[in-house]
Amino acid sequence: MKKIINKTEDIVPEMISGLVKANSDLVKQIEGTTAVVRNDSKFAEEKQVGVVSGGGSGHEPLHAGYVGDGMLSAAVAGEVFTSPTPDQIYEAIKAVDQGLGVLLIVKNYSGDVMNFDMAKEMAEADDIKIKSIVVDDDISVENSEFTQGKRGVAGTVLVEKIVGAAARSGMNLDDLAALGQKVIDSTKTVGIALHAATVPAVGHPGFELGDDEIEYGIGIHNERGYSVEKIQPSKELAHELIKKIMSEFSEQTGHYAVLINGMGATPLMEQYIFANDVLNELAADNISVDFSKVGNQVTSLDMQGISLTIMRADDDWIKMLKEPVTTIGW
Amino acid sequence: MKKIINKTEDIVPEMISGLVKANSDLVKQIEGTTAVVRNDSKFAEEKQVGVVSGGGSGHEPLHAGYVGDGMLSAAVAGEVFTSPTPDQIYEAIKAVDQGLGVLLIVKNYSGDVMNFDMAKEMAEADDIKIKSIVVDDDISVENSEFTQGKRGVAGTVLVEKIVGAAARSGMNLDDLAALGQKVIDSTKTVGIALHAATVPAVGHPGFELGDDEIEYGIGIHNERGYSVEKIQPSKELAHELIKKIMSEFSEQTGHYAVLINGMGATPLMEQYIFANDVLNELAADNISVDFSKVGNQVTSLDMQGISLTIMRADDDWIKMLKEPVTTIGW
Amino acid sequence: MELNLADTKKWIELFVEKVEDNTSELNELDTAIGDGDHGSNMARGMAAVTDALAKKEPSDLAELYKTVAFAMIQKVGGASGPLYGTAFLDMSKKVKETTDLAELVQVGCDGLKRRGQSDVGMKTMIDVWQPVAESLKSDNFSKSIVENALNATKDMVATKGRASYLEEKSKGHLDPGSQSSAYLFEALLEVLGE
Amino acid sequence: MELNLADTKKWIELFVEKVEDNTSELNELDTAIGDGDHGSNMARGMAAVTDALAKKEPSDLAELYKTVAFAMIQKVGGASGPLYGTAFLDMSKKVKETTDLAELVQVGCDGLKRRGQSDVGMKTMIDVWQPVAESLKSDNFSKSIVENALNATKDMVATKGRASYLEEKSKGHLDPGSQSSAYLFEALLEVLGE
Ligand SMILES: Nc1ncnc2c1ncn2[C@@H]1O[C@H](COP(=O)(O)OP(=O)(O)O)[C@@H](O)[C@H]1O
Ligand SMILES: Nc1ncnc2c1ncn2[C@@H]1O[C@H](COP(=O)(O)OP(=O)(O)O)[C@@H](O)[C@H]1O
Ligand SMILES: [Mg+2]
Ligand SMILES: [Mg+2]
Ligand SMILES: [Mg+2]
Ligand SMILES: [Mg+2]
Repeated sequence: MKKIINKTEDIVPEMISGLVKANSDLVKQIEGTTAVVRNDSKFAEEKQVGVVSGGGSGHEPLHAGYVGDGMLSAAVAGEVFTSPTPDQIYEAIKAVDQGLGVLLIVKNYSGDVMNFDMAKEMAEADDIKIKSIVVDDDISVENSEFTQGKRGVAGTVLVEKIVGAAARSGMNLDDLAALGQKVIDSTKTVGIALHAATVPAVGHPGFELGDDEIEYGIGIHNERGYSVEKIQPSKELAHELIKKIMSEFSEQTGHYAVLINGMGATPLMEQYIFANDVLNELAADNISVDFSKVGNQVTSLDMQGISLTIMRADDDWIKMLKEPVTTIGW
Repeated sequence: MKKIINKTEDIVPEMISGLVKANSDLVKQIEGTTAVVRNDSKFAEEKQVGVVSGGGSGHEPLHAGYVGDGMLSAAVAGEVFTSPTPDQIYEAIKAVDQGLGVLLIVKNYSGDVMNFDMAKEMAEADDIKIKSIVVDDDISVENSEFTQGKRGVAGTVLVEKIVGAAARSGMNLDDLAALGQKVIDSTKTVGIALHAATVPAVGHPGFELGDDEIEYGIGIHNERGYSVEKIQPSKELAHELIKKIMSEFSEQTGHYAVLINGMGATPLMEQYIFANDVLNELAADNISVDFSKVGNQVTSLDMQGISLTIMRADDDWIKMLKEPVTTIGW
Repeated sequence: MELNLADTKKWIELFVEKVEDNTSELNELDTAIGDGDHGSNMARGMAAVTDALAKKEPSDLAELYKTVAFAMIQKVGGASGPLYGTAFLDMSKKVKETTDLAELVQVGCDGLKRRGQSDVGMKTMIDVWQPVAESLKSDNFSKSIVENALNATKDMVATKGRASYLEEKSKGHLDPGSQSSAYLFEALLEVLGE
Repeated sequence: MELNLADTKKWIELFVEKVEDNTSELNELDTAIGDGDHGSNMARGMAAVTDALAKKEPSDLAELYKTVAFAMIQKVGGASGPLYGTAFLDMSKKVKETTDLAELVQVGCDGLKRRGQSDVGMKTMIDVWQPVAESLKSDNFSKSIVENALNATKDMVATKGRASYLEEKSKGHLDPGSQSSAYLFEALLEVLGE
């Protein structure tokens, strides 16, 4: 394992410190935590419902890279692939509450759900109005009441963008939570890996794939997927993922937003080629794509791979997706 | 070699097509070429000197990702690691000339210099006012009159940003070329690789490094550097690169801009850790950093590595670096 | 069965030792069916527990359990932080009423179930805690109880936690949280055996 | 020495063949001291030459050379596109005056020097073109002239082109552009030999 780091245990604090130093006009660190909060002048001036997200590190620019006017109010970074602790989340909640309440955007992992729940309980004890929504857009995992359910992956960034835009426009906490849930229900993602990520503390890739193999349906923490296959041309990969996702929508009419997401070590060149194939196939199927974005948004350390997210979007969601924001990573 | 591509020979046209489809509000493709030109409404409305750059592909988001209001007017993409041809550059020049002339920003490689020169000759035959500046910020290569000179690497994006801002503000062609040259002379970069890039047509990495080795001074096309060493903690890497760069500046006073650039397969996490070490050391040395940026700006396919660029900047350059732009990649 | 303050502290210290000696083993187990960090998570928690105990010597059992709970809640994160944290927090409350180990472990286990929205048979640490609690009640707590409980997780299909994404493929691997809990109860056995 | 239209076309066709047969060899040479694309670049150019010649049969030598030049300029890019393009473009102009091969190759070589701002001894294709031009003048053009010129690039330190960044380390490798130029002149020898 070769990585540009110092000590393994210093990875997250040093990363957050670097991010904040390089972007001090946009964000600042909440003292004693690895959470960052908006530092732009509008933050203090214009009241809104606070929007807080967070989770394990290793998915940068998610979440700290999406803190800014029109997106997140604060983001909490846990250890690599590990949910942050309740007290850190609690500090972020207190730092952004302006009396109008706070919405938590949580990715659906046991750890995240439990830690955010505990933080919520702490904030409620302070009489802070607080709600949470749980993103579970990864359709490669079957859902069922009796299990953990689907994972939260790349679609999270679209949820953060739309909820952030609505919060800026003055939407109240209850409506915001309802909107967020509706967005989540309309957002589906599947990812593929060409090469697994190496967790620094582990020192070797989470799983091995052959020289010509890819894995369909992987998660953003090296969670294994639903099948290992020979690599196909980009066109075929696009076709497979589109088919898998579109079959989950009950209707195929309306407007769509598309996110092509690099997993960390996949060059933009390949992402654009894949985007070309995705957008060509959707156009051929008469599916109207009104918003699309390509890039490393929700990564998995140095995983080589890509994910496709498709959202069936309301008209105003498209508008909200297109609104400018002042973040590092959008 | 596993890559998300179709046919090797279709890489560049498909990439450009994907980029343009996903960002049609910002850029459009120049017919019959793999060049892109601004497509925002301000482009037609407000006259300015055209700014055109380009070069081999594989460095995305450079250059097409920097086309937009306040940065490049057009960008020309050659084959992977291969300068574009004169006729493509010529088409881009014609597409952006609004009568005030066109400045070409060329990276210092034989191929780029020759092809842009031929395009310039073609444009001059059309009576288009045209100048070019050649970026050579990579100080890992010794300069000498009798050789090719230094390479153009990550600093190029800072040149494009400042020149683009000045062009938007109405600066004339001669002043723009002089400004660009001054910026180039004040910009120094050194890069390191942990793992070489794999050119798709070649199919294996350009060079091999041991499991604990890095190479100092590599170029963005797998050009070998000045020494192979055991990997060090990020702090030591930062120290080595800062020392190397700062010794090139005759004065160490004034304002500085810093770019920490990921080579393609290096996670943002590592880039921020490195940024933290760089900014800490510069602060300890009382070097005033007034602008900093971290991310994959000038990549080398799937190379694992990082580069550090330091620019000794005029006050108004810092302002120009901070101005908002409407590009895909800045 | 009961433990006094000094022995309970010994229990926790032995637990810390075992986790620290087996950090990479726990990471490996979690790499197979999770995200590879259970050892690092627990080691971070154990360091925090050690720090906290060094900073202030707990004056009673409630304070000792609470110190462990807070260290886990504040320093671990992930799934195991709130789980172990909740279990020990609930035990610190219960110990004000009773020092019976069977009751304490059952209360801790109930805390896991509440926090994790989970139950036995889901291939989680509950599959070690519940059998241990029962064996304490029926006075046959032993090394083989712990080992069997741990080994039984191997053939389970996970329905909670990260391993649940693997569905059928989660079979054939020990649950990492059950392994760290097995260390906890092996440490307890060592203290009781003295 | 001279070549008529048919033989010149044969010359170009043989050149195309050699480059296409050795594309990956050229890429490998360029991987060692450049950026690994000289074979792909030249192959792209050769495909364009073939296309252009298939589309329109050149009616005279000037048109033939010009067709090759334009194909290289428009389809290759990199360093080799403008270099070969300029050489053949200058030859297409010169051939209106003289069909003497020695003069034509010298004019092409001068075009390389002008376009590349370079000269002999810099470890570029000029180091093959110039000796070949001279041997044509003194009537001792042969396979060994081409081979020796090519092999001489091995010990040179590059001062132009990408290999120049390697400074001393560029020693010990053949220059890729000299290898493709060697194919060009080997093709010429084969046509002359018939
Ligand atoms: N919902 C849950 N209920 C009970 N135990 C759980 C639950 N989710 C996870 N666990 C336990 O936590 C362990 C994983 O802990 P750890 O790896 O530290 O956290 P994470 O999964 O967040 O990386 C699992 O092996 C399992 O024993
Ligand atoms: N300035 C120059 N003058 C003459 N020949 C040059 C010059 N620069 C490069 N070359 C030739 O071009 C060859 C490289 O061509 P190619 O790999 O196709 O282009 P690039 O270097 O742009 O990738 C070199 O091997 C050398 O022979
Ligand atoms: Mg984890
Ligand atoms: Mg090239
Ligand atoms: Mg884990
Ligand atoms: Mg080359």
